[in-house]
Amino acid sequence: MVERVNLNHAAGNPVDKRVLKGMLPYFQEFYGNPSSVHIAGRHATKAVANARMQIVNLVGADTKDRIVFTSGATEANNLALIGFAYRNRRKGNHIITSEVEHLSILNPLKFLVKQGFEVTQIPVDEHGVIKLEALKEAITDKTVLFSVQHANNEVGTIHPIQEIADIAGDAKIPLHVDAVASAGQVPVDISDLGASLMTLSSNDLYGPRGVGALIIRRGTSIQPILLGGGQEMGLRSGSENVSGIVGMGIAAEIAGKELEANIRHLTKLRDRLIKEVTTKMEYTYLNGHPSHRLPNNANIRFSFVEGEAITLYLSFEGFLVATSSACTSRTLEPSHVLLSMGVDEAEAHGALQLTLGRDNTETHIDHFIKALPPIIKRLREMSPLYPPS
Amino acid sequence: MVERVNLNHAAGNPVDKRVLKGMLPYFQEFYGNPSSVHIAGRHATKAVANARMQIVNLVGADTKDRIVFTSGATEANNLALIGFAYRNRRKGNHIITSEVEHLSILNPLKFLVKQGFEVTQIPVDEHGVIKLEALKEAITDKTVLFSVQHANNEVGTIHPIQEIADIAGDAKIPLHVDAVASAGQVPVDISDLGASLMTLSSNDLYGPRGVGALIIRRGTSIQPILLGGGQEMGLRSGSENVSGIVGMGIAAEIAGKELEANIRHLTKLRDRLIKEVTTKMEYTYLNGHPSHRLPNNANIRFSFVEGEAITLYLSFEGFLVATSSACTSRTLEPSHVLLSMGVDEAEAHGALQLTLGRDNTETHIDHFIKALPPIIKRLREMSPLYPPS
Amino acid sequence: MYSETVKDHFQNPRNLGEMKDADAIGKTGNPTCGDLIWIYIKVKDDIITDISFKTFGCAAAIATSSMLTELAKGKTLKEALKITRKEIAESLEGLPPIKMHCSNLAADGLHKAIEEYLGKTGRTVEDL
Amino acid sequence: MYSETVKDHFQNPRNLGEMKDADAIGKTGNPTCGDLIWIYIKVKDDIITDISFKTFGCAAAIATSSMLTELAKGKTLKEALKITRKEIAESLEGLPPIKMHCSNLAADGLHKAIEEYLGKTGRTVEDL
Ligand SMILES: Cc1ncc(COP(=O)(O)O)c(C=O)c1O
Ligand SMILES: Cc1ncc(COP(=O)(O)O)c(C=O)c1O
Repeated sequence: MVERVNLNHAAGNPVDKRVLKGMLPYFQEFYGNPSSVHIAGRHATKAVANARMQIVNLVGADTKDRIVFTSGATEANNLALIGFAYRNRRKGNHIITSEVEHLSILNPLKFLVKQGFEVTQIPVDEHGVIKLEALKEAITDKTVLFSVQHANNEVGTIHPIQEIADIAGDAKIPLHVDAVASAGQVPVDISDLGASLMTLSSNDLYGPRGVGALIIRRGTSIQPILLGGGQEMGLRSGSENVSGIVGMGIAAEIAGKELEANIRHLTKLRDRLIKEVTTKMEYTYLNGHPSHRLPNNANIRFSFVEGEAITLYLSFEGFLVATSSACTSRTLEPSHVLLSMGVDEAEAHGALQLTLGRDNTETHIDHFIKALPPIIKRLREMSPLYPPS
Repeated sequence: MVERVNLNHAAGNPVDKRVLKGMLPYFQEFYGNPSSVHIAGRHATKAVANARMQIVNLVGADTKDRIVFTSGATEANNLALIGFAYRNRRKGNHIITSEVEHLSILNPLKFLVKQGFEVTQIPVDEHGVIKLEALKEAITDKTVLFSVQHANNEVGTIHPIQEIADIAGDAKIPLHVDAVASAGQVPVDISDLGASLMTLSSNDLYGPRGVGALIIRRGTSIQPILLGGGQEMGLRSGSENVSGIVGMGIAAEIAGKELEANIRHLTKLRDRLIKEVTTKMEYTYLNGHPSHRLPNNANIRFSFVEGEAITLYLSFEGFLVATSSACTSRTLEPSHVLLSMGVDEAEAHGALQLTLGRDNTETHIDHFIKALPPIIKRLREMSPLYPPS
Repeated sequence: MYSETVKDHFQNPRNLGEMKDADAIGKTGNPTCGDLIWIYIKVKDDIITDISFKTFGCAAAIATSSMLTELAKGKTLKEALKITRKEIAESLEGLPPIKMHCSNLAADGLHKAIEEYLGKTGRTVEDL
Repeated sequence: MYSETVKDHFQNPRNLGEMKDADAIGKTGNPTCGDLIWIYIKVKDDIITDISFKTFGCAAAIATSSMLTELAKGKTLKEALKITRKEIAESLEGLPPIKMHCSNLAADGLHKAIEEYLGKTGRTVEDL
């Protein structure tokens, strides 16, 4: 088989070997339950408390903030939105978000609309940046929450989150930040932002799947959505996934420590990738912001061809990539993010989302930029849209 | 340090070494996401599909039933109750359950009561068995769901689940079975029962924490409670915890294969444990059903002493056990299960929940039945309630 | 997800490309939806003597186009009209359910090409 | 969860057991709640010359009882009345927050014992 080159880290990261090593004892040796009073339980309690501190340190939280471990970012986003909205309903029923949020934001908000909430979705500019003026204008006296991503997972655009936080702060509206795509990629500091809630995902930090966290700052009240034994300070019931939590903690610590080195490494690969691909082929464009973008993300569209077909041809040659094409989505609809940025629907089908990881090398980029042009050329030759008339 | 003897498997099982071995490749080598179209994604999709089959086989489900992987039994119970109730609201608003369910059943039901549902909790007899007559009488024309545990995790009583299922079946009311405590301990067959929904927990099968499953039989509709990318057939969003799901699958397969052997092994240990402890000390009684009980469970109460104190003294000698005493619960309330069975409150504080596991041996029992009496004697000597007047 | 036959037709499409001297072209699909198929035919004595395609779309769209051309070549127009989406999918050893409709437009393209051809000679499908 | 001092007093309780010739017994708590503490005292010249306890309850209840008896022994009744729950908890190097109240009843037991003793001699705490 051909060597496999992963340029699809947004779909999943391998667990860092140091993380896995740290997790392993918690499967068989230290399998205590934090709810137990005996020694095995206390050991588990300490391990979870330690992981909380590692999360606190990664994002500049305070030891008095509550770090609620969840089963992932989707649950953390659901908890942030539904838990906050239900708990603070008497204060107002209006929530502001953007058009380019992840579905784990947009779908809970749709649910809340059915429960009588009102949601305003702020549009983005052609680079995918949330429009600050529209954000300001959307505020009403019923607005109880902003929920905004720090960076967009699909096109890589980093939003001006401090300005957004300042708008929220001036209006005294709590801010929830979905930091899944940005944490571990760029500096994130919840205290500087003054955000009230923040979502993190373990696997995006090279920790295990099935773990995430919602950071709830002092003074912010939410109600739980998973009810039961009252674990996680009553905010998230269910026996704690101790090995997973330990893994997320270690992953957060490593992500913090190696942030600068990773930014340097990835930015270099990404810039070369974008430059070579967009300049060597015609009708080929970068999606997302040219400079305010995640170090690991290159989202590129190829006119006249469809993304699933590119993805498959690439996969025959060992390259794992993703596409924003409707053909690979469950709903068969093209990416709401690209459409919101004003990308033409036909063009949206031809977008490749290339997400780099710590394991990628210059050689991977070399191979990729060699393999891609013939595939695009071949598909264009098949396409009735090409050459454009 | 003293050798540690775990008699508290209800709090957590070590992950079976065969399970861990099967999981390991999914952390670093096969870390694909089932949503991806490329080869790594297809590999992950297959692994998850295989795990579904292993679950299907354990509980006699049908390949056409939906197996929804969740983050654990708590989430599966929340999904079963809230997801079913919301989706079937127009059919009626009355749900029947028992007084001895796990909090991950009782607390979602309390939430539903706030949303306008009505809940009837069926009492149990002195052995903790759900009263069938009361169950029949509770049915109204608004009843849309029964939610009943197969066995009680705390006192070990196995309910007459076939009779309960027949009552549900005769009244054409869908049945949800919380089989967390029974699956892998005794035979469970969802087809024989004709249940519509069933909750399973991975760790109770010696799989990893942070995974569970809700089985949804054909013809049963629920709506999701975690909303987002539409994973798990749209019923549970969030990137799949592939390694965890693989682990739960293997655990289910092993649990099925070794069921008879485990029943023999555990029943022998349990019977000896119960006999020696309850006959060698006075004022010492078995809680739960004397014969219809889980092979791994011995719940024993000691009058005049408090359970946390017993637990700690035992832990100094290396024995890990749990107590139903209020002093170890988050709410400082004594076990709702024991109270429902009519156990006096003061007596409820002196109950030890002993749960055996595959790793326990005759030697463990030897040591335990030697270590326990002096501790009980000592605590009784401290107690103003002893000797009884 | 895709059968080996689909992969083969996707990687080695048969009868691919524009046909300069086509008697008719059937265009179906819509680039907005992500699939656009053009079927070119050459007809003699109401028999499809040559056929080719150009397709913008996913692997399923390309493979179904390719398979259709193989199935249709040499058939009479009347026989060719009987080729269904289902037959194409079966010849490909199945398609993922989600791809059965949106990406399986090739048969429609052929219908349109035949209609166009008949139209040029003043006929309709009923006249076959 | 528990400090080393708590563990020590739990494992080696000081002044444990019934006192047959006690001058007074203070009973506090409630077995329904899981904690019941009896404090026995012997008093001479308003000084606690001997003290012991029996406790039904968790480790915190036993350790606080034990610590109370150490703190109270040899004190005048007036001084002994000043022993607070907080002082006991601090002498034990802290208690888990959840245990601060329900299982820290020993000081109340001592109060009751002193009141009973005073009552027997026709006095109240105000007379000290
Ligand atoms: C920005 C963002 N938020 C939330 C999520 C949801 O994460 P998960 O699927 O791990 O629950 C994702 C997943 O890709 C994401 O990119
Ligand atoms: C019968 C029963 N149901 C549900 C649960 C909840 O399981 P988890 O805490 O793993 O989510 C438990 C946990 O002990 C249980 O015993």
